[in-house]
Amino acid sequence: MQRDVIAPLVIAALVALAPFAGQTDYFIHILVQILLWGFIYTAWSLMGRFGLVSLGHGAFMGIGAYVTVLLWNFFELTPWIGMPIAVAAAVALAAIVGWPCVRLRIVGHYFALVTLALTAVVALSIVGLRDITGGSLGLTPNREAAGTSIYAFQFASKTVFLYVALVLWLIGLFVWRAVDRGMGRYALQAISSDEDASASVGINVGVEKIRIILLSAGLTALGGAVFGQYQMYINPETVSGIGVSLQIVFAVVAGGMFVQLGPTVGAAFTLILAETLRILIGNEYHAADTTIYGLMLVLFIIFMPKGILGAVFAGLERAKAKAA
Amino acid sequence: MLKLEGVSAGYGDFQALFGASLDVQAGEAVAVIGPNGAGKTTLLRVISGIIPLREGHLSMEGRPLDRVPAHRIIETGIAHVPENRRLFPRLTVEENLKIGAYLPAARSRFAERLDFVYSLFPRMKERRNQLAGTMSGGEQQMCAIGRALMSGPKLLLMDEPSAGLAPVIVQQVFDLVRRIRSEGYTVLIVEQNIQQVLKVVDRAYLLEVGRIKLSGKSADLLASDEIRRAYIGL
Amino acid sequence: MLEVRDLTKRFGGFTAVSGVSFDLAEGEILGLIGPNGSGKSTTFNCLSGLYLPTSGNVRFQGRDIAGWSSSRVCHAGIARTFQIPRPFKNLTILENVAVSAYYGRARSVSRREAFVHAEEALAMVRLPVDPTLGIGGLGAAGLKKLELARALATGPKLLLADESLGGLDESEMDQAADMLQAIRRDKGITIIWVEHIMGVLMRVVDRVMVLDHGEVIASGTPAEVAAHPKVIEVYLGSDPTARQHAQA
Amino acid sequence: MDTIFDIYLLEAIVNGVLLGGVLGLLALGLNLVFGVIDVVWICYAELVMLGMYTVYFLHVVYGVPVLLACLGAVVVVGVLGALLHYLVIRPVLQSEPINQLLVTGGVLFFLQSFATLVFGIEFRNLGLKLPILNFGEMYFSYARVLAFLVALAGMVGLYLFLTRTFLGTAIRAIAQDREIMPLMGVDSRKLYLVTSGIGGGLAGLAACLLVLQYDVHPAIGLTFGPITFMICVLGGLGNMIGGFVAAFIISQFISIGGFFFHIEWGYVIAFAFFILTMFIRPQGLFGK
Amino acid sequence: YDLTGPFAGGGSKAAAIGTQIAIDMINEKGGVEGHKIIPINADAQSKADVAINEAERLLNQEKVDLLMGVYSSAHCVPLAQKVDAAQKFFWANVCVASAVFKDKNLKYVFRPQVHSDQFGEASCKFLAEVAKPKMKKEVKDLKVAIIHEDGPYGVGVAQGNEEVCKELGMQVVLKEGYSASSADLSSLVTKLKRARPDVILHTGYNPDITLFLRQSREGGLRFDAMIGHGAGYGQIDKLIETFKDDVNYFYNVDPVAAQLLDAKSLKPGIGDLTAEMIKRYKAQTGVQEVPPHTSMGFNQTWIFLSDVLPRAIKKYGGFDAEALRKAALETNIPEGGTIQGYGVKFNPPGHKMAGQNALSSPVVMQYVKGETKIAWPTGLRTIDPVIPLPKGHAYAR
Ligand SMILES: Nc1ncnc2c1ncn2[C@@H]1O[C@H](COP(=O)(O)OP(=O)(O)OP(=O)(O)O)[C@@H](O)[C@H]1O
Ligand SMILES: Nc1ncnc2c1ncn2[C@@H]1O[C@H](COP(=O)(O)OP(=O)(O)OP(=O)(O)O)[C@@H](O)[C@H]1O
Ligand SMILES: [Mg+2]
Ligand SMILES: [Mg+2]
Repeated sequence: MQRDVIAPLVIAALVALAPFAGQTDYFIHILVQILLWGFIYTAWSLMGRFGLVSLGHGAFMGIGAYVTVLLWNFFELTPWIGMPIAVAAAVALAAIVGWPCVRLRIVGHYFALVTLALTAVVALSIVGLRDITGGSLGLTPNREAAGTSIYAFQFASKTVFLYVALVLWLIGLFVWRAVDRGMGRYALQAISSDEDASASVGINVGVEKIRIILLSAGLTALGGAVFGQYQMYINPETVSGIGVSLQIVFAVVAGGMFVQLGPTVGAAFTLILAETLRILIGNEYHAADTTIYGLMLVLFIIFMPKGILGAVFAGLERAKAKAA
Repeated sequence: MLKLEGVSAGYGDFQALFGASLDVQAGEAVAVIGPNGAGKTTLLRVISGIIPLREGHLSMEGRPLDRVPAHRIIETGIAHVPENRRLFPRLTVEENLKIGAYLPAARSRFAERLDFVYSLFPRMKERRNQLAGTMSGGEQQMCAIGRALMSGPKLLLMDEPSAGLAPVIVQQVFDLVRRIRSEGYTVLIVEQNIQQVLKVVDRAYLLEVGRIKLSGKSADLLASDEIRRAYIGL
Repeated sequence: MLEVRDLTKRFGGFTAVSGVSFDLAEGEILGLIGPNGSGKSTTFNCLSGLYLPTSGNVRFQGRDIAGWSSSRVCHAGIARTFQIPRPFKNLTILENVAVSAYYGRARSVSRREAFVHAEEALAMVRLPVDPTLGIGGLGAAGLKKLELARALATGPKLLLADESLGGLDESEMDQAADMLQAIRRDKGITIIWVEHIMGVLMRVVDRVMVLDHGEVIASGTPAEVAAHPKVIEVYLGSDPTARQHAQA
Repeated sequence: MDTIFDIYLLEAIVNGVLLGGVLGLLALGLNLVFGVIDVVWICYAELVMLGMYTVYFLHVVYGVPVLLACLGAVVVVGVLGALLHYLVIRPVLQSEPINQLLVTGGVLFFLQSFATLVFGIEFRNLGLKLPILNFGEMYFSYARVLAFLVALAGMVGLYLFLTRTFLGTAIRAIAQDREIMPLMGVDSRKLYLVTSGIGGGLAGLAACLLVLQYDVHPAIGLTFGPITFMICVLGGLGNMIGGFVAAFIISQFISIGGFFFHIEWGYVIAFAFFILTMFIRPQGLFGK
Repeated sequence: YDLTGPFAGGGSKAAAIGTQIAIDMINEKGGVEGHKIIPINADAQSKADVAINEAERLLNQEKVDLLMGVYSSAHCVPLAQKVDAAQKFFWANVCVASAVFKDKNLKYVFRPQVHSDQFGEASCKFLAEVAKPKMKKEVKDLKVAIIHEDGPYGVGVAQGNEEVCKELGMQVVLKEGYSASSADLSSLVTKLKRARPDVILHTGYNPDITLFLRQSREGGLRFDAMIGHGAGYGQIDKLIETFKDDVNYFYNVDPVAAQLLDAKSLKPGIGDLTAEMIKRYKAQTGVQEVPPHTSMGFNQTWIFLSDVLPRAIKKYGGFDAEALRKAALETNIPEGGTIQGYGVKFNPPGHKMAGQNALSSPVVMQYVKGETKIAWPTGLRTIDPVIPLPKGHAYAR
């Protein structure tokens, strides 16, 4: 077995043991958050690492979360069906916006900004449709029974969610691995370097690109849906919106988007950093924590452009080369 | 006028020049020839300071250039016509020429120099308001040379002015080089088109894998069997 | 195998290719020459599907391929190189070629077969097959070879080679000319070759076609074309080598 | 559709034009920087915010006359722009474009929090009362008219600077080929610094006009940031005249859209229009 | 509370200070039944996800016994559910959205504070009372426009406005929301001019109110009365600083700032409490005007610490969620028993607003030359309301 199988499994096993190690709910809560965000970040990086820098993932995540909850609240449709529908909706949106982008060669800054506008449209629409979405007040899934119901995908216990998140996270990593091992990865790298040249050697640029975009959007929507079920509350700001889109990209860059565990490391790093800074100083000196956070992001990008894990691997490689 | 002594340079881990020495006298035309990847472009880039000197010395009219930053080299009278012309495609011809006169010393004589370049290349005057990127290869080469002349240089460095051009245009370009010479400029030219360039210059150096292999009068080189076999393909 | 009729390409008001027609027989090497900006690369771009022709027909082995996408044209058996090399910067040399072999062939191949084809193509253009080599180490000549290898790996029947030699030195040019001849000889690939270096071109091609302002102004054997007054006026000038070679 | 109605619609249109002036001015500096350095300053609106604070503090706290305070803000933000380039952009110039985009995003976070830390969260304003302009039934904001005129002047001034002077021509040239600038005797580092300074100065100028109409608070950048980007892209990134025209188009969408529907739908229409435009003209309305 | 971000300046910080003052005062007196109150502060940064993370941390990591505070209704809603589901105790101090409780049947969440439906109600009832005598208009001829920021707070209040005003027979000629971070409200102003309302009912935060008032003045909008509803309008000193006389005679609906009430109308001792709070707030912040949010933070905290908590400890033997819940349900403070005037009695389980104080109410205040007077309910009046705006006023017709 290879490194990209073993490492995730080992981590997964350790995480799975956490509840038995007598950890507090808060600790579990942070773990769940890391895993869920890690999954979403991984989904983003599937396309992000091929130069498809999307700032539209806030939209996909928002649709995943909102469609699931709305179907449940208005039609009592179980999330087990609602989530696939939500994912389908996000994929459809990704196709509607993605296909013209692909056809018309909207790349680079322009792609980032078009998708940013998409996020803005979705977030503003959620606010605008306040009669059904609750506007910026947000939305709470109707609670079923005492808070735990498999049918409603609601679990009062965080431990259950920990395992749900863990499975999701592993799925994300294995999708990554599958993409990484196929020829598709070379095709996408070729495309990111030169679309015309790629087409001239027979790569169907449109299909390859749209495929990865849809995959990434769909997984992101799934992550958003589960996130909504876990938080039992969604609002345009936390699951959609420009802030979320930027947060995704930042975390991924911090962790390293070109290595399998990079996005997860990014999730862990940014979450833990934000929590620690806030707890240590933020509650004393207001805004000092976010100031430091912003500063660290800047320093990171300047001095570790490949992200934490990317830098670590590069360092190891160099050490190996020296030893040899 | 220009003197290089034991110059080494390279890119990152890669070394492209190994102790090359060469000199150009005022009023001379000198060519540097050699196969692909020999380091000819690198040599010109070292002279105009775009890439740093690793070893050796470089001087212009006795003034050492070893530590002079790239953008100040032009003040010493060296102008560089880069490989592939490198015009600013979305500026007009005249604006390209204007940039050539960016130096404070040149700005004050802008109008005068512009007239000179236009008299040298009337075609440029015709096309003064055309975007540089839309002109033909030969016209672009004229513009690039004109741009270099705008700074009022003493020495002109030219990197493969004929590359990628149609045969008629290639001839035009070599005619240009002759004209520049006859205007009294000192020229250091890098060319792949050995047969033709040797007819224009006084002397030439042969560069191979970053080292000067041979040098001599162009007529002698043209007659040399070794050169003919290896580089002219006859 | 290729019939082009009245091929026209306009950019806004500017006509880059205007009513170009020609036929190409299997196994032929056709030289395409003309002044800068005369529409040679644009013709290639129309044939290879990069540009949508404004009008005209292109029949390749009986099928009308005008308006097909690049990748489809490639699968049909037409490969091309780019005048200015456009390598995939983030892939190794081998991967550059393997990705073409995997995606470019008419019949789908396995991952392993793709790498085998790739190594073959690299050997043919005399580039190293070391899988760890990046493209950073390739000079101008190396990049041109990579272009050629990438095109060959797609298993084409027709190769469109755009100015493979510009900026190369004599010996490299000779090598490249030999390579093109070998490609035709060993693989039976038909070739259209765009080149400004008359010396080499005239020696290799069977037939030459000359474009000026997007129109065909002459066509025939190298000797005929080299003697054509219009061609001399707009293109060859007094280039001695061209005529020497054409006559040889 | 009685006549009164038309007057209100007309007023909405004119208000849109005036808003366009404000947005156009905002887009100007951003476009300049992008056009030349090829880096999008995501934190541009935050520079504007700092400019607004500068005017506020100079005028209200230190009693400097408004005009002088504005001049101060232009200078201060200009210096900040140059600093931003020197400290943050220059180190990442060679790395991937996404990193350049993000690094300024990090600066956005930083500036916003930093402003909170230093200035507190209170809303502040100059407390100036500007005269009211009205033509019959129609009323217009003095500050807006002023902003519109200044934006127009800024646009023309910048255009003349870029086309008439050696420095301006060099600035346009460096955008097209960074590498060979030394061959022209141009110190590209210095040129970048100057451009960033001018970009910052324009942000400062925009700040002066905004502070006449809006309260300053650390999060004010969010109000203008996204819309400014859309405008720049719509006009073709780096195309200053395009950006200026796009500002008027977008502001009409906002103004008229908001007039007929709820205000946020004005924005939704504007953003949707933006996406559609990208599909029809990916290079922006006025690109290339 | 939100100590940073946009909400911080909107009154959240003031409320946090009020809360702290109450806790300090109790602790100085020796705490509650021998227990010192140790507050652990958390900053929600005006972001819902941060609020949720902090709540998780406080409950599970810091192991606090109960959660108190929360300014933004957008945070209150999810937190109330989270905490309730975890069977922990939550005492909501400032957030007002009715949605926190409506049909949620929460068991462990209590709020002595008014809720947003009541804001909307108050302004309409006030108008209905003054229409005939003051404005010389039948109620059914009165044209009102409702505008609001589109956050949970604004939306909640506006809904209340619309429902009640319509019920009372007024004409609602325009109802529209906008984002608090809008760059331009001039098209809203134009629409208002076209709709020609007599009265504007406005709910907003600080930056948008400033922008709106400024653009209204520049846009030539005129009306008879402007009634604000808390939030930005609660911070009158800010508005005065900006607009000077232009905001004279504006109204604000809010739970009353304790210092404005006539101490004589309250239970003995309560007035002194208010005075102490004011003294400390001024000392801490150096600000002269004490916003109503401070009173909210203080009052709710005080009620809990002086009434509910002692009972829970004495009668139910501790301060676990169950004991607190039972103690809270027995709360019965008559009108005049708190510094904000209202009494406290919580709706019982099963009620559609279970956990909400049934006796709370806001008041309508009018700003006259920099002073705040009470205009409604008539019983608490400290001024005869001035309506319509007098001639010569910047917005007068
Ligand atoms: N930017 C660069 N980075 C790394 N290596 C480079 C770079 N530019 C050139 N080289 C390498 O340096 C060597 C010399 O290059 P140079 O361009 O000077 O050759 P040249 O003689 O001008 O060749 P040509 O005739 O192809 O123009 C070549 O091997 C080339 O691959
Ligand atoms: N995408 C395009 N848009 C507008 N004009 C174009 C485009 N592509 C090519 N042209 C123009 O079409 C004309 C023909 O160009 P083309 O590249 O085919 O010339 P060429 O014969 O290959 O020249 P060269 O020998 O220099 O390679 C030129 O004038 C060129 O500027
Ligand atoms: Mg070279
Ligand atoms: Mg060509």
